[in-house]
Amino acid sequence: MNLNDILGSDVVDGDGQRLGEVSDVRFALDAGAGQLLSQGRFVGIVVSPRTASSFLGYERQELSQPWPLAQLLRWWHRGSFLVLWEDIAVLGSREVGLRPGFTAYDARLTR
Amino acid sequence: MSKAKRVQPQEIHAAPYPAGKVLDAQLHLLDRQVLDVDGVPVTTVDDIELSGPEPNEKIPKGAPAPQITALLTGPVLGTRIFGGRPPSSRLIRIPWKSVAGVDTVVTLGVRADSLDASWVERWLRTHVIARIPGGSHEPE
Amino acid sequence: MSKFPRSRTVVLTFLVILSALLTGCSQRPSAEALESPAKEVSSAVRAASLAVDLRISDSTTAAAASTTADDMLGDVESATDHVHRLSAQTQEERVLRNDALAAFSSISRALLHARDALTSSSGGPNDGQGQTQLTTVQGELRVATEQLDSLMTKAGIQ
Amino acid sequence: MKRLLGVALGILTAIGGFVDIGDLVTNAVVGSRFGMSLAWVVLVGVVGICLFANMSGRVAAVSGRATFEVIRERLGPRAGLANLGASFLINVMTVTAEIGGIALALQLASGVSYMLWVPFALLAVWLVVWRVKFSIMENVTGLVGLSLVVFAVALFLLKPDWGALAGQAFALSVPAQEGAGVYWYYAIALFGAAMTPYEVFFFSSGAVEEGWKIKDLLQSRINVLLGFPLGGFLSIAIAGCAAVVLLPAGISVTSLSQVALPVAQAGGQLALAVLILGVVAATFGAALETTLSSGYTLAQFFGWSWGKFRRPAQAARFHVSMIVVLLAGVAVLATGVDPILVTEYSVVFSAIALPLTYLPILVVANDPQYMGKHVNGRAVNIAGVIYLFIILVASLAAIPLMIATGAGA
Repeated sequence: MNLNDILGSDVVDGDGQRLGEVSDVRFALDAGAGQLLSQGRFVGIVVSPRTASSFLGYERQELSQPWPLAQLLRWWHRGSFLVLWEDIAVLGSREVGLRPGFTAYDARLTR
Repeated sequence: MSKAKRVQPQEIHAAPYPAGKVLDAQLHLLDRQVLDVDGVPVTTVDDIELSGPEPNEKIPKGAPAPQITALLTGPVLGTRIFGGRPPSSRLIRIPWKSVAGVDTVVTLGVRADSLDASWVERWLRTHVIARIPGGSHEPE
Repeated sequence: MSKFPRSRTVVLTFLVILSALLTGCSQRPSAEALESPAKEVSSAVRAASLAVDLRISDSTTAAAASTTADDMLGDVESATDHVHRLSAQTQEERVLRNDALAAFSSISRALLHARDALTSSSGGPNDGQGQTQLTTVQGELRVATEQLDSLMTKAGIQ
Repeated sequence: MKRLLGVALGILTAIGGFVDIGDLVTNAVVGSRFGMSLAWVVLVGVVGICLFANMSGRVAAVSGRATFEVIRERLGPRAGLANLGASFLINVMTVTAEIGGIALALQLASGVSYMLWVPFALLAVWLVVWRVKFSIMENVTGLVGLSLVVFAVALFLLKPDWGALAGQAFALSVPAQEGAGVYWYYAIALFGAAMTPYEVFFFSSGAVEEGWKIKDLLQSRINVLLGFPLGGFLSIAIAGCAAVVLLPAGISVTSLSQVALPVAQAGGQLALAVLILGVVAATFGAALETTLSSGYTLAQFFGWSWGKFRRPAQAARFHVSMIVVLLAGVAVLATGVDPILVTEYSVVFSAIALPLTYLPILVVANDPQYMGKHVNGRAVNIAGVIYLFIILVASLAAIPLMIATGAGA
């Protein structure tokens, strides 16, 4: 599976209701040592209700300048949330399905 | 496209924090420059290959999370821009085990010339540039 | 990120440009249609006159001055082509167009002479024959300029 | 001492690099038709290019990333490709115009038709790109290009009515004989010429070529803050010469040979010779900058190995693409198209390229992952956002104005 198959796909909940689009996929380098760098583990997907276009880096809290741009992009991506791997039922090129009763997490990056 | 159902802010929980470095694919990996062990540019990250379920396959509960197996480059860039899917045989892979670091660039632990991703560069070097006088000398 | 490229906007922009180009042609020789070519030719002949003046006072080289004359000749040619493409329908329009073409062609002739005189004026101000030649084309350019000026006044182009 | 020399060379380079065939002719056209009434646009443009060139230089020095890598990384492949397409077309068009410009200047010197000079100019440009070290290339063309100061000298020798010139410059109004649409079309063309994206591509890639580090930031800032304004000063002097001599004589500029008329009138054959030398150097320098920029943009978008600090064999795709660009430029010239007309149409593509170039620079210059503590200050960010807005407005207006005015005819 390639990442491009998932990015931009519609996200639907357990009842088939559309929640938004996959705007990013989050990984963590914590799955045990690889040869040079640790393995990249799939953490979850970032779902944006309006657009799958880039945040231009403003998903990170530390990036807040220039102020008007930061505000514009945060407003555009408002309501974005993270869904963990455990709550994903199917990853498709048209649709990503979530399990019933999934948990939505804060999508912002603190670091 | 139907209007999305809003997930209300009170339903959004604080995210669990993974132990290792966190990478968002679009933000930290895709479209980043790839440098080899000597700092020579190789290519850009055009797509990423994952282990794990085939597209549209039901994921059983408790299945292990997919992992990054390789960075992809080459014709896959065209499909990212214009849509479609390249045949698997035409993908150029840089295996994740050759990746040494991810910062503002992705650095590899191997030489560019040992990778499939640099074949066009090597072909043009031997067939075009090396045949023009002065092509393999330092500029003066 | 929509899954389709925004080719429609590109095509639309292209069509707008194309239609603008098409409507630019097939005009009729009114004063407005003649305004831009007439101004172009007027500017060209004045530039050539200045080059000849500078050459007579030895302020410029033969090469630079003849290049100017040559460039200006090109401008007059393109303006002439433009006027040729105008389609006259009334008698009045036909007269106006022919007058303009006549003025342009005498300017063309003067510019040709100027270019030749400038090219061969290698001797500078001490070259008596060259100087006489240059003074002659200077006069010729002036007459041609006046002819165009009076036509422009008559047609109401300032 | 060496440091001082570096600063001096950098300044000279920026002056020489700012004025190219497009600036030479556009400024003279504007001066001969609008007098000094568009001088304010040059000022606005110079402040803008200082702001963003300095920013892109800082990003390159701190993070080692040149501008087009940043564009691709932030905008993604689609918007990045749109920018690449537009910037690349501008580059090819400018390469074409500059090679034509070298040949036109040589025609002015020799009287031999410029078409015969084109192959010679092409070969010279390619040889420098292929073999000559970056710093030598930059300094020589910059130094010789400085002879364009002859425009300022000529303006003084012409003893103009300074009060009247200043009056035109500060009146901020459209001259009676020209339409408002044409006035604003030229305003955008001048602004676009001052802020043309190849300058930041070249500047930031040049910073990587010369291995700039954080300690070189001060020098880079001095280069930018002195060099570009001095280049702008030359632009205004060109317009001034045209406004003093050509505007009253009823001559509107269409060719390079007319640009030389006021200088010859003011300073005779000596000034003319210096002018031609300056034009050859400036267009040659610009031809090098745009050829390299087309290589830089392609290589940085696709992640190829690039740079003149490498042997051509170590940057094969980069060098092959520059050869292709040069050949394409000459093929365009061979059709007999007026090289000066080519620059005028590049304003359309600037409309696409300008916002897509300057937005990512502004974003990344604020990104601590790239910049550490060298992120933009508050004042720079305010100015950056204001300029981004001006650029956006100019971009949106460019194409409609071009169609409405028939490209300023």
